[in-house]
Amino acid sequence: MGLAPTYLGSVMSQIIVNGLMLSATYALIALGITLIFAIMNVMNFAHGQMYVLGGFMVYYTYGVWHWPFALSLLVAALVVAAVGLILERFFFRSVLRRSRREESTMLLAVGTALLLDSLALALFGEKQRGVPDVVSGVYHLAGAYIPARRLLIFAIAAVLTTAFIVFINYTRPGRALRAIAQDRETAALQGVDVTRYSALGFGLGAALSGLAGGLLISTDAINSGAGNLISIKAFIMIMIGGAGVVSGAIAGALVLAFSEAIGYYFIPGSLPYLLILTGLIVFLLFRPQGIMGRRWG
Amino acid sequence: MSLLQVSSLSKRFGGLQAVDNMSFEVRAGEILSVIGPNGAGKSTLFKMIAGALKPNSGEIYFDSRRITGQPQHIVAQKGVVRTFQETTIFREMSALEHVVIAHHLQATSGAWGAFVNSGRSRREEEAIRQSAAEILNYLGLGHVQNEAAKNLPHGYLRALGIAMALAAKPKLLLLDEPFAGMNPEETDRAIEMVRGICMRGVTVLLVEHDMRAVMRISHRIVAVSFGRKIAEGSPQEIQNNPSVIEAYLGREDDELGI
Amino acid sequence: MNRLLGPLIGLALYLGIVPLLIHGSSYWLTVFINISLLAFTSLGVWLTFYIGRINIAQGAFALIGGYAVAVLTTLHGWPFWLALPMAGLVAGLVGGVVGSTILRLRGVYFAMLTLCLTEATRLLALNWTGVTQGASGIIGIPTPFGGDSSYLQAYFFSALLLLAGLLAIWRITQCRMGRVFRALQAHEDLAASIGINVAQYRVLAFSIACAFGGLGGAVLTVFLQSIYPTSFNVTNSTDFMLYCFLGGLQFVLGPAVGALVLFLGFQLLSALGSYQALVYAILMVLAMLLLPNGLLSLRFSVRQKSMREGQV
Amino acid sequence: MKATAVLGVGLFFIGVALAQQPVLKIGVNGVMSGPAASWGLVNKYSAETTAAMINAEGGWKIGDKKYKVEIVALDDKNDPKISAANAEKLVSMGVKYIIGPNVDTTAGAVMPVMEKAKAINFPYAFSKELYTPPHGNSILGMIASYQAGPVIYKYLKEKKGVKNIAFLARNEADPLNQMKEGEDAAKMLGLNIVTSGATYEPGTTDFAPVLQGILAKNPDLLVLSGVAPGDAPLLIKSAREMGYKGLLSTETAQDAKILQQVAGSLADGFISVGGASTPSIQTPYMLDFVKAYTKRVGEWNDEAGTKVYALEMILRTLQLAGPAAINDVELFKKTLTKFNIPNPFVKGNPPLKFVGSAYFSQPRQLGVPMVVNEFKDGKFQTLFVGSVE
Repeated sequence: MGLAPTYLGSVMSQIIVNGLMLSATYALIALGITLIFAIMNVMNFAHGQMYVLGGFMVYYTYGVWHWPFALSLLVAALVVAAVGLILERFFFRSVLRRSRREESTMLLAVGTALLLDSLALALFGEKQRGVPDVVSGVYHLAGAYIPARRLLIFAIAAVLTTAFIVFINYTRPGRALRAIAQDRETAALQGVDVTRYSALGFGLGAALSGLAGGLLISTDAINSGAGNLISIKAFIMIMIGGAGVVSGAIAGALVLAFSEAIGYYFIPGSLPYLLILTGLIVFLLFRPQGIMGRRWG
Repeated sequence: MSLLQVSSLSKRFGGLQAVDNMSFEVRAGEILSVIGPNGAGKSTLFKMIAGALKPNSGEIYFDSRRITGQPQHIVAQKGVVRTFQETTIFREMSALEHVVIAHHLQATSGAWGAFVNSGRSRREEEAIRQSAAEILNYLGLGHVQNEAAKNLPHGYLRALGIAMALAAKPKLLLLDEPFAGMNPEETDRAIEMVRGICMRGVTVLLVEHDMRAVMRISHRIVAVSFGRKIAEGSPQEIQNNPSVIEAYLGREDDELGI
Repeated sequence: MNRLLGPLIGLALYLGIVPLLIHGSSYWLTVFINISLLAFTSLGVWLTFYIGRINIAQGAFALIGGYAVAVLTTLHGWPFWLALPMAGLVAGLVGGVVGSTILRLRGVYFAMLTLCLTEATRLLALNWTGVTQGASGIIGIPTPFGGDSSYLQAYFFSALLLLAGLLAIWRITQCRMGRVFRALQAHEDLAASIGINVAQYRVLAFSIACAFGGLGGAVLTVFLQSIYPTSFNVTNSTDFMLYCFLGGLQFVLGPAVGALVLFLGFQLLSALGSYQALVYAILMVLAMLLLPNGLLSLRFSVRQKSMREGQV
Repeated sequence: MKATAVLGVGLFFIGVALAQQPVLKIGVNGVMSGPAASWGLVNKYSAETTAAMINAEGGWKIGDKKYKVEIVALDDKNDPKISAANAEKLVSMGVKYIIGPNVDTTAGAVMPVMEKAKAINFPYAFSKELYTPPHGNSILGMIASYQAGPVIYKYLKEKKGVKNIAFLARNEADPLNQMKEGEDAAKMLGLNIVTSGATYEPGTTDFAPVLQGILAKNPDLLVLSGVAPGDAPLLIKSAREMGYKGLLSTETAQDAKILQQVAGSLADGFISVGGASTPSIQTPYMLDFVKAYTKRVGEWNDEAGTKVYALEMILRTLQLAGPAAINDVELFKKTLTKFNIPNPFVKGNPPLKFVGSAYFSQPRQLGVPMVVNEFKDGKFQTLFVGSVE
């Protein structure tokens, strides 16, 4: 309606840029939670809390102590992976073994989320935290604004995602993880050390979430109570894409990111999320397994 | 007289033609077996008759009424009840409870009556319990009726599955591999059991691997391979049918017991 | 008759001794009113567990019930006693309609979907300003409990509601319906094979569950005299689920015990100041780790153990 | 021997004196865990700090007795049910004055409790119904954004020539109400509202999609209604990076540290409202408070600049109303109109009183001065100090 074509063009390219930038970090979150789901059949409600933990690691190492950004990302990944391993060892493993009902692990995850939330508040305080930009500057591309810091995050997230896919598909531990995801018992019969690799999978999933948190705090702010919202987004993504599938996590991240980018542009307000959620519910009725809903791999 | 009529039934899974244009009929009062190598489409056929799978094309008539693509519980209400291939059970419940639940179609008092425990519903409950105990006794499960199903040995579970199916008062009983994994003595007993059921006026359609048992028990046999019917007839005729031997029996003579 | 003795004693205690013990303190009455109503609402979640579904949507139905009663009494002048059953009915109907489609999903998929449903309901309440007045909420909702004894009235009403709910759910589990529900929980295909209309029964169970949510939410709303889109949210939905789980999914009393322990626990821990939330969370996780089948399983296993020892 | 006996007797009397010192309990009921924890915690920390400072001086004098001030703080997890139960608990302990809760949802649930128990609370929620007759037991704890908004817009219209204005709010009750009030105020001033009803979801981390549509309409002023301290720097940064050249403002208090950490110099020129946040206007008493707060909590929070007022004003009003008011809030209410003292925290500015008659037709608001700040070089600088009637 009376809008110049160039304007529309720049709107489109900005929407595409926004969607892409968002989807890269979303993918990291979704990959982590889908990995844990595939290996342990646990819907990890505490995923967002691990993201928060990763964010705070980067806040302290990079923001307060001024370590190099790459090093602080590494620290975030390792610390969160360690927390993931502890949770797997002392929380989930024993409950998986002893419980009469499969729901128990999910509820334990809810409890764990609460525990980590309270711990984070006690350790990190109530204040919002952020860190200075790692890189500064803004690029223009076909009428779209691309901040350099977002481009950096996008690049790192894309590299990490690719590395993860390569790892899962072409390495020995990756193949073992895939075998466990497909069928625990068969994998065990084939000589895969299920206990050890489950722990590895949980730790790796946690590390991905921690990395996502560490990356995002470098452009955004974080507080100790932000975890649950991230978890809900993670759930939405893997439901869209199909739980337990690598390609599904990426598809879910893309769909959610672009739905947000488009929705917020055309109908600012809370309607986009209402539409996304309603759309998701309707979509799942026709395709309960999500877009890529196959078995793991 | 034909009780069940299957005509031109087909089912595809992706690129795989699991059942291909299959037609046959089950006559009232007979025991008909469907045989075929693994992956021949026997289970798919079974599930379609029971209403657990919708066919891509073709028709199924039961008692001259069309039941194609109707949901399982409707098919069961009309008198077609299946047992499961796997040992599918309600793990935590006792054997008696299984059979009581399976009387679901026999219960006529309303949900509200049951909720407020009305006199009528109490009398009905009592009757159902008795009937369930009788069925269990008949199938030799009387002494384990209060045992949780998860603690029962496999042979008992298969009998329990049949007990449940009987409780639903079927006209046509679909038995999925009732003799799998049994030793000769157990098979003998099971054959007697199935014959006994048939004597009581229940038509039986079964899918089975154990050729020895099939040849002894069946009135007629339908042989399938790669989703197609390749032969139909009496056990004698099937044993001598060249395409059956070619597709199935030729390779594994011993299974036939020739 | 022996079997009824335990519940009867419990009933007498809850209706008689609790108000006596707390000397009509409006604080403790408020705590027990909340516990009764939260337990009542959780009974619905328990019933969905009973048909083998993890339900994280109860906050949504509590919100629906809350808005139903708020809109009917405040804007349309209905009396509370008419609006309350209507709230249950509306929630039950919505539950039936939604359930008839989403109940096809199982396991974590159903759980996640119901979580999304809670969020979607909040956003709907926020955007449907014509009915809900959006973000500004509805306040000044009239309460049927008045005078000096208003807290006591509210206490008895919510306690009786809980007892009626417990009785109803207990009867459901004892009668044919309960048997069918247990069959659905254990194996839907097997249930269908013996002629059970699986879809119909699970929608029935879910509708009843949602009606419980609607009723509980409605009474809570009237007790607080206000409702906003965030009055019942994802946190509440997960809380309801946790009450059931912590009490024990095998026991009709599970949600009541869970609500009692968790709500009372949080109140009692307030003496710890800044560590309240942390200690609360630690205790909850410990309970889950040590008693993965619920607090009531403790009593159960003790009894089993003593029986075993008696035999030796 | 004798000396120790004397000392012992002396200690005994001191002990008796201490034991006999009457205690004045003040409640804090708010959200102290979860994503919004900072709101309630800053209330709690501020009240505890003030109480500790007063008790160190021997207590607070009301009538002829000195009272030890004791703060009873309860976490409501932002849940209306728990908030109401907390309020009941506080009044059952004899607490008549409660600071909090923090949002409309909880404040709405606590209001009936206050009225039944004849107690007064000081919510930080902006719903007008809470403070307007027939209700009268809630006193708004700070400047409402719909009060600050018109003042700021007027200033910007006159000084910076703002004509086109856009609003953006977080999709929650309080910010949405503030946006609505802000839009009404802008209309009254004859400003042109270029976007209406734009919101973003809580938990949004990338604001580019949200901002894109708004900035396309070329506003001179973008108002971030009720923006949380964590979201503000991100919104500012995104807007600036997307090439936005206009002004940015909000009507809520912000935190300088997070603005500096996240947005740095991009946040220069951002206009917000603070309590007593800039050193240029702080009195020595306020400086002491900042020091004590920092020691107690470990880090200063600019939010405390507005939240320092509640306890101070409760205590001073009680002093004026006399000891009977400790248990009789009607006396307290009657004193509200008489209360008028020099602001203890801000230098040389309008006196401190209870305001709000213009909005609620009764004085049900703490007359916290409206300190309008501009962010520059990592710090807030006061543009002007306004007041509310």
